[in-house]
Amino acid sequence: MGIGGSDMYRQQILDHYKNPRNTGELENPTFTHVGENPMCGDEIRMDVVLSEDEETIERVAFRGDGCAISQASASMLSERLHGMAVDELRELDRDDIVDMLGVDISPMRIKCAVLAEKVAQDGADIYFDELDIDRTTTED
Amino acid sequence: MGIGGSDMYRQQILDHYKNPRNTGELENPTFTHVGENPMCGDEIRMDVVLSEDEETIERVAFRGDGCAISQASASMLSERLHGMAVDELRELDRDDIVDMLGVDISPMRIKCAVLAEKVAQDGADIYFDELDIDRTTTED
Amino acid sequence: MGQTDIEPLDVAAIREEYPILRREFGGEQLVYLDNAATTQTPDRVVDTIAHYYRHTNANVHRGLHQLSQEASIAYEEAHDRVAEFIGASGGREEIVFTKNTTESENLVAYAWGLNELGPGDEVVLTEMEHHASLVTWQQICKKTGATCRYIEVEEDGTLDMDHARELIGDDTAMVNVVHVSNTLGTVNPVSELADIAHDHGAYIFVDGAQSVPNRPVDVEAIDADFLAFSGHKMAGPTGIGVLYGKKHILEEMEPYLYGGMMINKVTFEDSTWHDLPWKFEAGTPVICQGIALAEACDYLDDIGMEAIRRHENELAQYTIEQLDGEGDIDILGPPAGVERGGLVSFNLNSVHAHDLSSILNDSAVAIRAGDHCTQPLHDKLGVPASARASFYVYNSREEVDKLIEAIDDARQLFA
Amino acid sequence: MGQTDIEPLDVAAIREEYPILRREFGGEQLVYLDNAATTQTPDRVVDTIAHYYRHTNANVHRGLHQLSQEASIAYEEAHDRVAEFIGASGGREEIVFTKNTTESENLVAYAWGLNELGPGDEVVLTEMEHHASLVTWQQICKKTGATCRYIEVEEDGTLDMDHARELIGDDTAMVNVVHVSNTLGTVNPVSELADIAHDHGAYIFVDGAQSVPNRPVDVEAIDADFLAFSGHKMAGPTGIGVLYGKKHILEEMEPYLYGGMMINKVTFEDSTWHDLPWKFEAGTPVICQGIALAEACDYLDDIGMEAIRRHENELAQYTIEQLDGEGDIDILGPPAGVERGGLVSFNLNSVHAHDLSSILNDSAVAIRAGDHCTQPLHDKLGVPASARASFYVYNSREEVDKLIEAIDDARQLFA
Ligand SMILES: Cc1ncc(COP(=O)(O)O)c(C=O)c1O
Ligand SMILES: Cc1ncc(COP(=O)(O)O)c(C=O)c1O
Repeated sequence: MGIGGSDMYRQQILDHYKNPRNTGELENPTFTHVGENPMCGDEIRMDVVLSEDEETIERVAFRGDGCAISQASASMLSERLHGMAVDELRELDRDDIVDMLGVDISPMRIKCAVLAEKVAQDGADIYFDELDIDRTTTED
Repeated sequence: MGIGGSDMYRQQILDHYKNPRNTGELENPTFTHVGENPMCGDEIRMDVVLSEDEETIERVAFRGDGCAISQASASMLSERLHGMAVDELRELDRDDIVDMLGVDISPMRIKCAVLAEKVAQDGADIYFDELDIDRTTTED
Repeated sequence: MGQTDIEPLDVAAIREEYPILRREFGGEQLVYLDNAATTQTPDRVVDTIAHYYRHTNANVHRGLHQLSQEASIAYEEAHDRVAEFIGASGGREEIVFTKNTTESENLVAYAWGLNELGPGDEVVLTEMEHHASLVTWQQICKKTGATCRYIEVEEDGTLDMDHARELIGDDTAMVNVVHVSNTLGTVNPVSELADIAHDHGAYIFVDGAQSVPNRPVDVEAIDADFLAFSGHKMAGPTGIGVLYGKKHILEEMEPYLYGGMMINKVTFEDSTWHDLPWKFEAGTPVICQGIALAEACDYLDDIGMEAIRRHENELAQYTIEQLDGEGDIDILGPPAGVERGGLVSFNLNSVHAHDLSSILNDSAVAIRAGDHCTQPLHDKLGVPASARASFYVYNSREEVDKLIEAIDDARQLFA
Repeated sequence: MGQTDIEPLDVAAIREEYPILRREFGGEQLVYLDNAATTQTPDRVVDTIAHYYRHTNANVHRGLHQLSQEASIAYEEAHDRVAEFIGASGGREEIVFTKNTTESENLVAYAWGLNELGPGDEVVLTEMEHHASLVTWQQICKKTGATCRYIEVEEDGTLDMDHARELIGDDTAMVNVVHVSNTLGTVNPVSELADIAHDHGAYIFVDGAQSVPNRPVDVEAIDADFLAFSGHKMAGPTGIGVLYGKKHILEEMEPYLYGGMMINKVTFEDSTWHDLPWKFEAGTPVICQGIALAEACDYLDDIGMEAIRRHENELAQYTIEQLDGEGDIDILGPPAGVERGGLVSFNLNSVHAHDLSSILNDSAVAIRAGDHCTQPLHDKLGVPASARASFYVYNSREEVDKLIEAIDDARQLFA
């Protein structure tokens, strides 16, 4: 049988979904960004505070609504981002997220899994490169 | 095998095609009408002279261009119309034409076979009922 | 013959014709409950397709050779068969083959709407319209300056008919209503809506994508001006849809797609059009798909459309009963006991619909999760998505039981 | 590896995969020479279709269950496969599945033409365009006030390239040219025309319906902005066409059909669109047909497109030689010796093309007779119709000999 199903919901994911870390808002975030997955209705908002030299992530908080994959991924990412170099964030890709989740993600759910990553990256891109992205949406 | 092919081209049809009867134009026709089969490029023009009481067909002539079926059918019909009651002409149908041709006509060629009949009938309809038909076209 | 003489479906026998239903995933036998998205295809329809390609494949309409004659006649007669299936007495002239319901909607929106609508005109839809009609008329209205209005959906999943009577007025040019809602299961009073529309000189377009496959539909009894449906939702192939239109309306309509087959005479300067229905079928048509759809009509009539209607409603009612047990499930649409199409959409409080569908997949239970192409309706209901189990002729109560068990597993996992 | 290394087709082996070619009519074995209208479908493509329905049929894009995942991946990868087949490096984003070439033409005419063209703009076509493009652009020009102009066809069946350079100017918005003429067999210099169009800031739309099936086509080598072709003319199923478009152009284009799958966010008031290519595929797409077309691409690549090109040209040249004998036959298009697509249109002086086709049918020789959807070209050539023999991978010289014999029978009958 294919990947998907309860394989995708190992303990860690369910734990992060039921008890998400770093939820809420930050005061005076360096940048804030919002993203959604219109087909699924998943939504993530991320606040990020950078170090003074703007090279390291100091604090992260997120709020969101959606499926277990999208919300657990946001929660786990928020932990990992803590103390991460901004350059490293900007280089994260789909494989890193799948590794982080520690489960196979079925192709149809990839966009749930990567929503938080895309939101954080787009937030950084907008902040550093003054990119013109209004709201992140993940599509195939 | 299906109907069509040389079955459809028995001696009589080929004879009428090669030596069409009643070709040309009539002087002072009671009515004249033109029709075509746009998909095939078949064309028929018919001139008809009626008796004084307008109940009987006295003379018929046709000119045309097109496939053997359409032209032979026009030639054979021109002979049959000679002396025919106008009412009878107006009641002719597809089966009468197939009977007249004396061969099976494949469904795809029916419109070739009935072009002349439709032209004569539409000519009569226009003349008697002042119908607003410009040019006859046969489609399925 | 009274209604009571109708036998229930012999599901075991029916299933024989569907090898796909014997597939197993992870040792579990497939329970296919995604029929509102697409139905499975019985062997006799697949055989018709394979036979077509292996024995009579040819282009239609113009060929004088034997193969083309065979293909042409079969393709043309397929229109007659479909006309008969929905009670269109005009026969093939009232039946246009498209690629899906969506294209049928667009055909009318482009060929009629774009030419006839203007500022001040109104198109009345329902809040439960599928994107196929909702987005189409919305965008055509934007192009023409006409206005879209939406008949409200009540708490119980039915249309607010008072609101319908209020909205449909002399400015209404078109009423587009889904016959059976693919999200709520509601069976709408299309014939009553047709009367209201006609009283105001408006056309009514019935979206039959979820009704033609599973109940007797008679376009003339409804008095629908247009009706659309898809082959792939009624045991037929993908790549074919149907547009029924009243002959006199289709005759007056401008063509939609241009090209070969739909023309009469073409010059460099201008063109004239072929007769119905070919005027609306440009290019090489969906030949094999049309012939296969006619076979699907035979197949469904052999089972009996009234028997199918009952079977679908019974499975839906049974599902609602079974789901209701734990009190943590919200069911969309009409309450238990009210006749509905063979589908039930719902939300399990603790589990997002997408997670539920993924988890059910572990037990080889195939349902759909999402907005079912009714985003605005989901927004109104305040849910981003829902889970939907939908049935067809080969589904059984035992399969519903497996669904319920699998939902219970998800409930445990997320507890 | 030099060109000379290419082996001729093993026609006997190829024919094994086509049971339809073993059909007999009146004791005569079918000689199918109507391939420009539609080609036959090899077993492996038919098997792909049957396998799809019997094993993985499901709706695509949104389903989270196993079947839907299988169908989705196969359907999406079919776009990649077709992209590869025509050298579109942008992959699936540059490939839209439609129902036929005609719809592909209409898609661009509606989504781009209707929005972008206006009075003063010109669309340049050729006199040998198929109705699919000729009627479409003619009618879109009528709607928008733009003007259609036609590049003249010379006596020898080639385009008058001086006239092309004269017509294509700064008012030209679109040049639509048939790659290989389905009536004349002419292979047009599309890449040169693309350069001329681009020099004037115009787009070029290449009608590949008769080129993609029988020769290597590389959209990037041609520098085509759009290319259209049909599955049923390249060993694939009916009901599928392809529109290739350069990514940046497709991205800027408005959608065409509206409905499910092509949207991103929908409210009662407005909608936004999905990514390429899905933005242009509204509703349940031609799933099985797309998957089968990808199989047809594999099939053709296994034979080798360069080998097919040679085979087709050789059969056409041989036919011209054989037809020329009696001096009572007019051949349309380029003279003997000039490379052409695998088709020969002609008229036997004494016999109308329709009669000829009917009589050939007696010997089970299937050719087409008519205007081949190029009425204005036939008018220009001064013939109402022509007979056309057209070839594909399974045709042989022996079959051409049978054609010639059957023509001789007709000649006798009408003598
Ligand atoms: C050159 C050309 N263009 C377009 C078409 C139209 O193709 P279809 O009928 O598949 O839309 C054809 C085939 O009839 C053709 O030969
Ligand atoms: C009610 C309704 N209308 C329209 C459609 C669109 O059908 P298709 O995707 O075949 O065009 C569907 C199916 O998705 C439907 O359920």
